Amino acid sequence: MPAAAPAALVAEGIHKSFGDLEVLKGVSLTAKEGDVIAMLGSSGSGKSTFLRCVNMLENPNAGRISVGGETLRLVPGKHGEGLVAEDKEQLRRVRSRLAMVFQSFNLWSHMTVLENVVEAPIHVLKRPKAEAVAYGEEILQRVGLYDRKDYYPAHLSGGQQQRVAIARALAMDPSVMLFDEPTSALDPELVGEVLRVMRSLAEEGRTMIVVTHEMGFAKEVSTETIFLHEGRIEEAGSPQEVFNNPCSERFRQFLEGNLK
Amino acid sequence: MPAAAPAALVAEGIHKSFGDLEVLKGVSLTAKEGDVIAMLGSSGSGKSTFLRCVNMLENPNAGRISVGGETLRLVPGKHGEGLVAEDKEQLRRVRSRLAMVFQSFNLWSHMTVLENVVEAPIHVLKRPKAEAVAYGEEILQRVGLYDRKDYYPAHLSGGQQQRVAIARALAMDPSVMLFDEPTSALDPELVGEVLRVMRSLAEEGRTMIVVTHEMGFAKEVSTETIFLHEGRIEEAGSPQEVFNNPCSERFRQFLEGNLK
Amino acid sequence: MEGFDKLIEYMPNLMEGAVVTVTVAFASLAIALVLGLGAAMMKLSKSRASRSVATTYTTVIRGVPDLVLMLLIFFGGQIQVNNIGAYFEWDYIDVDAFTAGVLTIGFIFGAYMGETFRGAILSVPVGLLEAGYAYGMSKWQVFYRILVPQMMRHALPGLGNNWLVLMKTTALVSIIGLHDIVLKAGQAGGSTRLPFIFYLFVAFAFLVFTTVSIWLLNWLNRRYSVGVRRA
Amino acid sequence: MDFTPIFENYSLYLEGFWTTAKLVSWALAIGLCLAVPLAIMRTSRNPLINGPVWAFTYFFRGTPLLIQMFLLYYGLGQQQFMIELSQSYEFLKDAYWYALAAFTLNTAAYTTEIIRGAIEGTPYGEIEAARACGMSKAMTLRRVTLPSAFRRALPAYSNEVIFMLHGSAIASVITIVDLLGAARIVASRYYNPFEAFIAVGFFYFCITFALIGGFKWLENRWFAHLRPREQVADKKRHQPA
Amino acid sequence: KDWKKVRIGVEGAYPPFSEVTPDGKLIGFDIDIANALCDQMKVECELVTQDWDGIIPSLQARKYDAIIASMSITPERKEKVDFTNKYYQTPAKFVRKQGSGIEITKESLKGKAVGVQRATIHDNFVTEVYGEAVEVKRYGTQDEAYLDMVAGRIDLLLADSIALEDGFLKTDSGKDYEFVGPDFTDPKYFGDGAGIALRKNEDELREMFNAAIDAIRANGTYKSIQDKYFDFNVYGS
Ligand SMILES: Nc1ncnc2c1ncn2[C@@H]1O[C@H](COP(=O)(O)OP(=O)(O)OP(=O)(O)O)[C@@H](O)[C@H]1O
Ligand SMILES: Nc1ncnc2c1ncn2[C@@H]1O[C@H](COP(=O)(O)OP(=O)(O)OP(=O)(O)O)[C@@H](O)[C@H]1O
Ligand SMILES: [Mg+2]
Ligand SMILES: [Mg+2]
Repeated sequence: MPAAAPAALVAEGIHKSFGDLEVLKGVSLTAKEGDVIAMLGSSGSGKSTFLRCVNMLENPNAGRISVGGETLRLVPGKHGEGLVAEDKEQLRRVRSRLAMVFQSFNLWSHMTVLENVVEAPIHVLKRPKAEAVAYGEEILQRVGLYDRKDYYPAHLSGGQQQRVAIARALAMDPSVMLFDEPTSALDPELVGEVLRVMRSLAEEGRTMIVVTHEMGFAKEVSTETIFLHEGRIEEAGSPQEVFNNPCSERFRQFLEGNLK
Repeated sequence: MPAAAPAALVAEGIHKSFGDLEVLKGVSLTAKEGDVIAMLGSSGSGKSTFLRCVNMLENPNAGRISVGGETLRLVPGKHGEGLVAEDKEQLRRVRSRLAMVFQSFNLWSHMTVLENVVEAPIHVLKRPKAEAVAYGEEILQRVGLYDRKDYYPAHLSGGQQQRVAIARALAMDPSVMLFDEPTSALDPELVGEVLRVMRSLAEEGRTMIVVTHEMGFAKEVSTETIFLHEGRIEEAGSPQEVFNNPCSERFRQFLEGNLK
Repeated sequence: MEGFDKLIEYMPNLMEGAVVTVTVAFASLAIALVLGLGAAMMKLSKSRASRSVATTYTTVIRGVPDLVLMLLIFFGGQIQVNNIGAYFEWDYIDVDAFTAGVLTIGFIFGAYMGETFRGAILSVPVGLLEAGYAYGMSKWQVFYRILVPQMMRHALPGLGNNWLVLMKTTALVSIIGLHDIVLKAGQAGGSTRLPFIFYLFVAFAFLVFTTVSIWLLNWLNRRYSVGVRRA
Repeated sequence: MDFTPIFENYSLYLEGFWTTAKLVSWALAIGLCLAVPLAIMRTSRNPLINGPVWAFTYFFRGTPLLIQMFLLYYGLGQQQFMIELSQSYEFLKDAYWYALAAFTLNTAAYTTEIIRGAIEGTPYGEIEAARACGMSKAMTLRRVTLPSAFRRALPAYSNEVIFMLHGSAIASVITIVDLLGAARIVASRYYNPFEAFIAVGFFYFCITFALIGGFKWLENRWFAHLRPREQVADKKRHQPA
Repeated sequence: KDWKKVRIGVEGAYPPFSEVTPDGKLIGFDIDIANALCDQMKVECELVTQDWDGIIPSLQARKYDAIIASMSITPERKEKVDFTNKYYQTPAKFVRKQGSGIEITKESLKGKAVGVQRATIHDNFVTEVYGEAVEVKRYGTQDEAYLDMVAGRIDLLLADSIALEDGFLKTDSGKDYEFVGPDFTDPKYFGDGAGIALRKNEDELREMFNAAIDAIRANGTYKSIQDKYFDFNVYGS
């Protein structure tokens, strides 16, 4: 296990309950530099909750999170809301290295495309404005939206909005990118354009954790595929192993249901 | 043509324009007692407009309408809106004999199912309340919704709502029932239950005019099938003739497009 | 405490004022509802003349302060009534402070209600009205059996707000000399030289009116939402 | 009808106009500055922070402005300590400041609730996105929540401005010669209430519509991101490069 | 027109001439005079209260038929309304705070705030004679002016001397205040005493009132009312 470089992301034994409902029952995962981990699982299995715990949008009840070798210091919250970050500065530093792309884009509607992209680099990373803008425009070029940089999100199609959200994440130069079903809010015609961008990110060696229902993407792009079921990892391995030779009965059923 | 009993519904030379757009270019149709006329046609061909002209929800620009031998007296409207009824009393009498079932149900959401059904019999036909309620419950029984009589429409499924709409129409004891795509706002699973009810109405000899995209219904249930195209009747006849041996090229194309 | 004794001493007087305030509020509400419904129907009508009358009415009212309108109707309105009266050789018709206050507030809020009703009417699906016509209902039947009950649900929140504002606007009738709770408190405060305690009492009374109204409105809101699926 | 007395006294009306304009703009400006922090406090889940602000807005929105002004002017002004205080601070004798205080508190209360509504209407995902980027609570408020809330609050706030203008007419009741005060002087000196009030009504009417026009313009600038797609796209296209 | 019923506008906030008791009853010299005149004329009377600055417009708007509210008979008002003969006459006077040292001279008044009731003869007088030097504050009722005097917001009050004396100086809150300056009676501003105002061309009603005033003065009713309120001859000469 010990490697030369520290793992890009380690999550260990993440537990999370909402009231009586235990959604995550100890989920662990390690992403090395350059890994693309695809996370599958039926609805309600806890995939989103896991991603949200990783960057502390939810407070896990137990577990350990470390990003690029830096372990997040967690302490029990005062109002019984699970673990909270002891040091808010550290939390913000860690979060700025974990960029999340949401299912529903969550672009800031009062800012133009470019403003969305440079907002966090300027105000969180304190990059000089000119530099941030230059870099932001470069990234927009990459995702093919340079000509839309002065539009407001409401004037873009869903696929374009999601590409802006990816650009916004990229602009932070994150160590790990977290995607929560980035294509499932899109019309079928628009899915392709977003998958294309994600594929190119994988090819250039970005570390990514992708919750998705796109089997094709998991099969062809991921370095590791994980199947979550009722808050536990039921199956994990390289996509070849997992898809061709699933050990878990549940995963087999899931695959059948999804291939129909 | 002349028969012993007057025709249930005669519409003659109905013309209707919206501004510059001539939607109906002289459509005529006669329904004898017990006829089930299926009206086909691609989107925008004027089917809904025709039905709406028949009960004067739109003001036709020209034409004659007579129900059960009583001809509606029409005069040009004052604000250039086409023909309007000269005698509002007569219009209401005629309308109460033409019951319309809308595509989007248009149930009155502030009334329960039973209240929807008895509303018009009590307030338009001035039936005694007890009588109307007894009859309304009988009809609800027929469409299989007696146990839902005290629900509000918002708490019913689409198919149930459409059956209530049919019950509401039946409660008027109409001479002719007009259906405007009664199943096209429904999820595929729910279409069957509404078609079943309509089929049973046809079997008991109700006079009906049905705008529909359900070829099966037209083929099996109608006594006459009419194809409307760009505001004109392009094809008309018994379903056997029409479906097996269409004269019009357009109708042939339409059938092909619809069978895919 | 001396102030408190005085408050008790003047209490019957203040209560009379409170009754006047509430009466004015309800009477103006009735007028405002009728005018508002009329204005909304006129704005939605086919006739250009009635549309422009209604639009002028709502625009003018919303452009001019309540108090100015009230002074105008109280003084000017009486003069106009007299002129009309003289023309028809009627006997004198009195526009007293109550009539003027109620008419003015009703007139003002009729304009606001008109906008509320118009919005509410527009949010009733046309199909529901068409269904009414298709079954042979008369215009009037469609109006009160379908349009009004359907519309009320949409109109209620707006009506509620208007009512809360209307109630507070009744305070202005004291300026044209109607003996409402504000004027009574002013008189009492003036002669006892203890205005603070009297005005505080009035503020408290209005808070009570407001709170009770909010309860009632919530209750009404629940009643009129029958048949609506809650998210 | 005879409007000559009104033309003869135009300077009185002008003076009244200035008083009204000053009163209303100061009240609105200060009220807005108070309302922003109050609105933020109002969204707090801590009852010790949220409660007092709730009570403040409930009182000022639940009672007539006229009473609030009377309470301050006749009520507070009659208290012994205020009488003594006004011996040393001359300005406390001036009715203007009492009206200003009443108007400011009143509009602050209404504006607080308007902004609170807008803050609570911010799509939650936008806030999560900010947190996920590593923004602090304060920065999220400053960069995301408030800018988007202000834009959404604008239509309701423009109504509040109009209501404040109209409400300010009651200043004339406590000796202030505002627009309506001027009209009342003319009306009582020439016994021509009809003409005097018609004229002042017209005056208010014009101001109201100037304001409405101003807000339309602002909305057009600020709501670019809410307008339908084509319209904005066209605008951009027609801009010189 | 046959006058069986006469509606009379009164003010209700001008002690001792006209005020409202805690239980809402009208009392005062004006009120008693009004009732006495009505008895004398054998007509039914209804008293209507109205703030001062609307009292003439409301008469013209026919909200009532006569005003008995200590209204001075001035040339300006005569252009708008008719008056009966006077029913009393008292001078106007300034009131200052004891020890304030303010004198009624242009220099001493400079920059001072003077409270008057809006649209009264006192309002006109101060505005025209001292308007340049002083700040005039106008109130809807005399009571409001007293409140502000006590609150120290105005330096001087100008009003009818009797009203000031009974309504303010003799009360608890007026004990620190005193008259200053001369009696003002200049008919140019202060007119010919207080009369009953009527709409123009109601000559019949005016003659009825004039006759009634003469009658109650002759039969002692006036004297008994006067003695109830004052210890001097309020009718003037
Ligand atoms: N804030 C919350 N409060 C209570 N329960 C929650 C909350 N968020 C999620 N849950 C519950 O936790 C379970 C897992 O939810 P989660 O969103 O993680 O599922 P998922 O695997 O992402 O499913 P999907 O594919 O539908 O997005 C579900 O049963 C859900 O109802
Ligand atoms: N109120 C209206 N104003 C203007 N144009 C109208 C109006 N109603 C219908 N049309 C136009 O008239 C034409 C015929 O419409 P109609 O609704 O009758 O078609 P249809 O055959 O019922 O089509 P569908 O199958 O889509 O319901 C269409 O081009 C439509 O756009
Ligand atoms: Mg999810
Ligand atoms: Mg149709």
